[in-house]
Amino acid sequence: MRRLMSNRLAVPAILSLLVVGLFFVMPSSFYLRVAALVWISALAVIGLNLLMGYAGQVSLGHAGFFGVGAYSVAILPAQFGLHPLVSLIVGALAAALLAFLVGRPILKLKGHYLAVATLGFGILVFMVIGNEAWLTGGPDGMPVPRLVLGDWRVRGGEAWYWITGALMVVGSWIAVNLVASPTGRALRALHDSEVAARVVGVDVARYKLIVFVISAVYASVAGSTLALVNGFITPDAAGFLHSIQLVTMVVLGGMGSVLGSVVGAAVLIVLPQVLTAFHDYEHLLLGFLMMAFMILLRAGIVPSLSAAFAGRRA
Amino acid sequence: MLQVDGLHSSYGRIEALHGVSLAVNRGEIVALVGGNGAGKTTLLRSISGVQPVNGGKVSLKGEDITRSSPHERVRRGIAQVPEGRQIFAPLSIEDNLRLGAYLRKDRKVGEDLEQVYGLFPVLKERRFNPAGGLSGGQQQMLAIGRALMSRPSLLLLDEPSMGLAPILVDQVFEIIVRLREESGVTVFLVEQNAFAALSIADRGYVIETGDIALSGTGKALLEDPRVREAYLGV
Amino acid sequence: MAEFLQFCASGLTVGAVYALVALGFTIIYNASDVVNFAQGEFVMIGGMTTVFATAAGVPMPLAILIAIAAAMIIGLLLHRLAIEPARGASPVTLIIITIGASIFLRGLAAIVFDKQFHSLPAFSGDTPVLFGGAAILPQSFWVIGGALVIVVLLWTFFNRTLTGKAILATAANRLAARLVGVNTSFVIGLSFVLSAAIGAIAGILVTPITLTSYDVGTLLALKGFAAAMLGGMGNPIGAILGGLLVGLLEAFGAGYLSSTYKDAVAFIVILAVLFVMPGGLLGRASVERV
Amino acid sequence: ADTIKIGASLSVTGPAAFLGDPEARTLKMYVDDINAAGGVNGKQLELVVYDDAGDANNARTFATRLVEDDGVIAVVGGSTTGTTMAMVPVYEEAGIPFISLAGAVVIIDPVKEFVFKTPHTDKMACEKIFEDMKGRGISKIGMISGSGGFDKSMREQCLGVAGNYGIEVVADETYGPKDADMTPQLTKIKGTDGVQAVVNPGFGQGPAIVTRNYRQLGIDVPLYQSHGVASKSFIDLAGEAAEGVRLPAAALLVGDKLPNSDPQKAVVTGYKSKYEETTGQPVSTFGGHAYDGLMILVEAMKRAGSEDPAAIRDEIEKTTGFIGTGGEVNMSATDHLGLDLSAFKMLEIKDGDWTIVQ
Amino acid sequence: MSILHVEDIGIAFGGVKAVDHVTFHVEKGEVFSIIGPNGAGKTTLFNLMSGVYRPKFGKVLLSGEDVTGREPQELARRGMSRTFQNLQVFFRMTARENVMVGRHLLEKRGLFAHLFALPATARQNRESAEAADRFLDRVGLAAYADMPASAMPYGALKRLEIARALAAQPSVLLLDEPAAGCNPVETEEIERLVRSIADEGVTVVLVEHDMKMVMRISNRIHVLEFGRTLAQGTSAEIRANPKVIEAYLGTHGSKEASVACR
Ligand SMILES: Nc1ncnc2c1ncn2[C@@H]1O[C@H](COP(=O)(O)OP(=O)(O)OP(=O)(O)O)[C@@H](O)[C@H]1O
Ligand SMILES: Nc1ncnc2c1ncn2[C@@H]1O[C@H](COP(=O)(O)OP(=O)(O)OP(=O)(O)O)[C@@H](O)[C@H]1O
Ligand SMILES: [Mg+2]
Ligand SMILES: [Mg+2]
Repeated sequence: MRRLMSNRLAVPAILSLLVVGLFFVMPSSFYLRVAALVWISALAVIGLNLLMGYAGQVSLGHAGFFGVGAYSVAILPAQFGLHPLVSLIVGALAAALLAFLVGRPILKLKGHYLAVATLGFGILVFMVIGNEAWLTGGPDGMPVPRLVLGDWRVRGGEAWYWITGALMVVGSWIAVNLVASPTGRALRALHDSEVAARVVGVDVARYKLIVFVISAVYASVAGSTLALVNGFITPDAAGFLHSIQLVTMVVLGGMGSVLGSVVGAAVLIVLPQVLTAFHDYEHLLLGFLMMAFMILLRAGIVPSLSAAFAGRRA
Repeated sequence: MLQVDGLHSSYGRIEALHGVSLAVNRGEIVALVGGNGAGKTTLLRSISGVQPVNGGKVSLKGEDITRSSPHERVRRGIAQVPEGRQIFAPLSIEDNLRLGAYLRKDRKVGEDLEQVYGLFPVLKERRFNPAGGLSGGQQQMLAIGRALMSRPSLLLLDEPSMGLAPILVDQVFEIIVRLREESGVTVFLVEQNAFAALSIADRGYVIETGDIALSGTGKALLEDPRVREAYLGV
Repeated sequence: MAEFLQFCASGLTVGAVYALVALGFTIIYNASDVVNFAQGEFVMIGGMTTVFATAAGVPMPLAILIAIAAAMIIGLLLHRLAIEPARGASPVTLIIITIGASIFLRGLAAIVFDKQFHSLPAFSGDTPVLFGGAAILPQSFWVIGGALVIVVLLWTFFNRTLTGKAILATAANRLAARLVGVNTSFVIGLSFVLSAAIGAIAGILVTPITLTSYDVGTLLALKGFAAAMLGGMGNPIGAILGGLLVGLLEAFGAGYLSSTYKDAVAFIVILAVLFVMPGGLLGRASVERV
Repeated sequence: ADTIKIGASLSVTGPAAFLGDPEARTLKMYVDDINAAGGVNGKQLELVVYDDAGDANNARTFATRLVEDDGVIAVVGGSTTGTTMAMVPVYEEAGIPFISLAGAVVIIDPVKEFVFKTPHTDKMACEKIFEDMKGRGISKIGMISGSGGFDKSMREQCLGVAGNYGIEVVADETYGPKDADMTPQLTKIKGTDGVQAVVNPGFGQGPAIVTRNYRQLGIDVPLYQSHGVASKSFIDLAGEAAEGVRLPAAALLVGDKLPNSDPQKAVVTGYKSKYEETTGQPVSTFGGHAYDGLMILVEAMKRAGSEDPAAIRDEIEKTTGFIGTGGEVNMSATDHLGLDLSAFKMLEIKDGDWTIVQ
Repeated sequence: MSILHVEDIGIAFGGVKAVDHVTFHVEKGEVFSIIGPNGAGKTTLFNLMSGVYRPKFGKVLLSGEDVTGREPQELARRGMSRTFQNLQVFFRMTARENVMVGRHLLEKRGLFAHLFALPATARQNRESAEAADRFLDRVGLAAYADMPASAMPYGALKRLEIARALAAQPSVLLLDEPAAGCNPVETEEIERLVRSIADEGVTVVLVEHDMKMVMRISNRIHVLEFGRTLAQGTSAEIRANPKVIEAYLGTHGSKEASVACR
């Protein structure tokens, strides 16, 4: 068991099983949609976790990249007639370029200063999307053309469940690969001590930039996918609250845990659906549960539980 | 003064102290020596109350303080020079020292401040600068000075000579002896510089992987062949 | 010229609001390195409680006291029930707890109060004071004055009292603070109570200008946080400076550049400042020796 | 099923809570009422309300949930244009009639098979305002609007139709949804030559602050607000500064001042007193939109005499002569709103109360 | 030609001239010690040499090449490696991983291969892990390999830093108080370790307050006081220098120092 868990591929394997297994217990396509939303958020959160959990750099502006991806698949097909898939890739490249450009100066900042700088960046993206209505439809949003693959018009909960699930599994696979590689070690090292990482030859600025760009690409792809699934997109996707939500998912699930990213996303997506039963008390309970989770499982759900589990077995 | 009975302490699943018992009498200097990872720091932290204990008892002046909070213990007269110095880096040197006297109500804090400055003049030169800028050894002086500021009755020192220049090592040991002489402070001293520590100590303990392995007067331990071979290297 | 003065007046008023929120951040940050995202909710509680108490017939001065007390109690409860039990958790975890707390408090306010906007009468009337052609509301002076008084008190507290230093020491090195006898749990609790009080005062002072509702907290917290960082986190004077600057930037941005992108103007300037001064305007560069 | 399920996804919290909260209250209130009176077609109604907090993605999820999981046969609201537009494809695909409570004209123009709405469009509000201005000989105006969806959409519409009334917009400023002070923008408008009136499309607290700042700066040309602030709380928030402000709104706000002959009088006074009694809060036109939507739906269900969504849709489309809080509704295959300009009254605030401008 | 050449270097913090016109050079393969009272500027000098600080004036030449003001990672690429007086350990990683990071420059760093787990990455990981185990073994920490660094005792962490620095296979190794926190027996182990490193041809620059070790091991010693050079010479010369005794050694240090050469 322990050997299994320590295997790098354990996490993508578990997640694949989860995606496949869950499918068969889904009672309606509403559940499939919720699951698809979980997979999409998880994808963005896995990327953000690479940045935050492993490299220790906060970003309160990641929804900005999410928005770039989302609006790419909305704007590019409409304005330039690009295929949605091509638009998704162009969007990811645009997010990468944007991350590359802003990352250089921003990542020199540390801690809360980095937080406020990324926050500012996210708000700038949000403002552009909200205000340039000629391009983006403004605050009321804009429609996104359907994804057509060959003759297949992708629609319906099932198709999207599988597509988003697969994307998320691939995302987790890439993430665990990265973490277990020399690059991953360099990232984790600079999290703990930048100066020590530098004196053993890690180009800290460059590695921070690399992981920032990678996490931006994750967010952008997730954003594009959401837009395609919904067929409609509003600036909220790029908003400050969404950024906060992504960060919360990272911490709730567990910093530095790929599996945790999925769990964190699942909790924050599913919980509000469950809490609708409590009507006016919904937010009260959501806030309460967030606090309770963090107090009881302070290292994040997955790391805390696995530590407790390991503790009991020993 | 200090009585430790069967103390257990662990980090998660790993137990670092397996039932340590020792005593320090009023006015004594007692040295504790042991290798890397033996549990010296863990023991001192337990005595100060910043390390959870899973069993056993710590009493001070006959009163059980096992469950007392750290600030309660400071109020009762315990001060510690912690491993790794643990200064308040962004605060000025003088603020660091004044905080050493945080729980003191008397008006002699100013005098004691001057005394510490007398011992370590470099601290006075830089009194309004942030302590984080000090060199390693200077920070160690600050940590020692800060502990003295509380006018403790029991002083716990975790490797006070670490990072100090030889000339200052002499001085610090002199200060310890003088403190005991002049103000009757009881001292419990963890030192890697075992030779110097045992030389000034009335009694000593040797700790090995979480257990007390040997004890005796400072002199006896200095002459003990096992100690000589394992810790003094002669 | 009158235009310029009008922009200044607007900027200083709005800026003082941000400054008050930023000041609230300062204390908790100074004690625990935690950015308290529920700070905006203290502001909301201050305003809303006063509104509802006066509506229930309580005289204004008493209503103000009740509001401040209510916020302080909630600050204390927040610490006792949510922060203290998570003792030893990393600052990020605590920050998420404060985010949870802010959602919780907003949900609570929506139930206890309502979801409408509310206003308070201005303390000294609505007749604008004319100054070089600019019209300034008397309440603006209350807000700016309140911010200045609080900053002086805070500055004195942190620089002149041992308790203030103990708060700083707790954030700088929790272990060492405990070893010198600081009751760190008390100190952090105190910081929550004080922050809550400052937040509530801010809420009461600004409600006649900005109006209030159960969810005004989020945006105020955001702007206040940005202001605090611009000024240099942890420094009360920096908080004031940052707050006023953000306010002025927005006013001049709206007045001279583009009202659509005025917030962008503010954030671009914040980014530019941080690139040059990574510790904010008055933040001390942290010295960490290796 | 022994109950008829109808759904709603409203922005009960978040930036548009101003809209969603009274809407949700109204729906619950009247569904209870209808059930107490024996329900529809002999069956009890079951209302499923979700709070999308103004977020389009949430709304989309709830739309799926309403259709797939709850199995509702019709939906009322969508509080905002963004959430409405995000939900439209779900209902269109599932063939569920959907009566939106949001403002923008894009919802029903072009007409979508299953989508209806009850509030007047923002375009109509602009036209009503410009008509009034024209009557006062105003031709150059300033505009100040919020950056939210409602505000932006109305601003666009106003810019679009201004020319038709010979009106030129010479100053055009915006403010953020939670801004605390709009004097810089208003100072600019004040400094613009020839401004004869100012329009402020927006809802929430922004217009109240604009109104106060307007008086603070001593601007003396007329100020027009939009139907977005048509609620007594606007007068409370803006205080004395609200004196003389004009805005287009449904008859709901001035029910008691309507002549007895007005067919709307009974409906609006009835709704107003019921809402204010039950909730203890001042009535707003937004809750009224929900009332209209629910009633149109219920009547259509009665007429259809079945629970078949398609049949209900057809009946909704045939709604004629329905008197709601918003005016008389006459829908058709090409008009899924069914209101005309006469549904709007131009109101002016005098002595802290609404009056009808004749 | 000397491998490391420091010329007239200096830096100040506020009013404090931490290092002030210091010049020396270190020959290949020697153990060169820098000693001096607390606050004399030893650590600062290390920071200047390794690129952590940029000097206000003066030059650093590494193998004859001017590297003044270069970033630490560039110096690392040119063969310089160091440890820290104030521990800079990667606490969230295991001991083995800490040392593996030390191999960074020797590792293949193709991002594509890392993202998609090409076989080369697995091979590289294995190689680095094996190397790391070798170095851990060498500093006597083999038993700690899988322990998170946060759980290791202080003395072990000092050695972990040495292992990490060694893993980079440096030509110049800067050690800042490697024996701090070690008892005399452990210090002797460290001394043997340093000796063996030097024997392999690695140039060692050592800062240490343990006089026994310094005197025994150093080819030459450079003494600093108040940021300036106080003396320079062999162990015997330094030990006998009255200025050094007065400023630094004191009676205890003198005794230790003389014990060392017996
Ligand atoms: N934070 C921690 N988590 C887990 N284990 C720890 C932690 N700190 C110390 N230990 C373990 O506890 C044991 C005792 O450590 P301690 O620091 O008390 O030793 P020490 O005698 O002070 O050593 P040194 O001479 O190196 O300072 C060691 O085996 C160590 O691995
Ligand atoms: N970043 C800094 N900010 C302020 N002062 C500094 C800084 N770095 C070094 N100094 C000062 O420079 C002087 C030299 O410090 P350094 O750490 O080099 O001494 P050192 O010789 O290593 O001493 P030690 O033996 O105690 O480690 C000290 O007075 C120190 O306070
Ligand atoms: Mg120790
Ligand atoms: Mg040093």
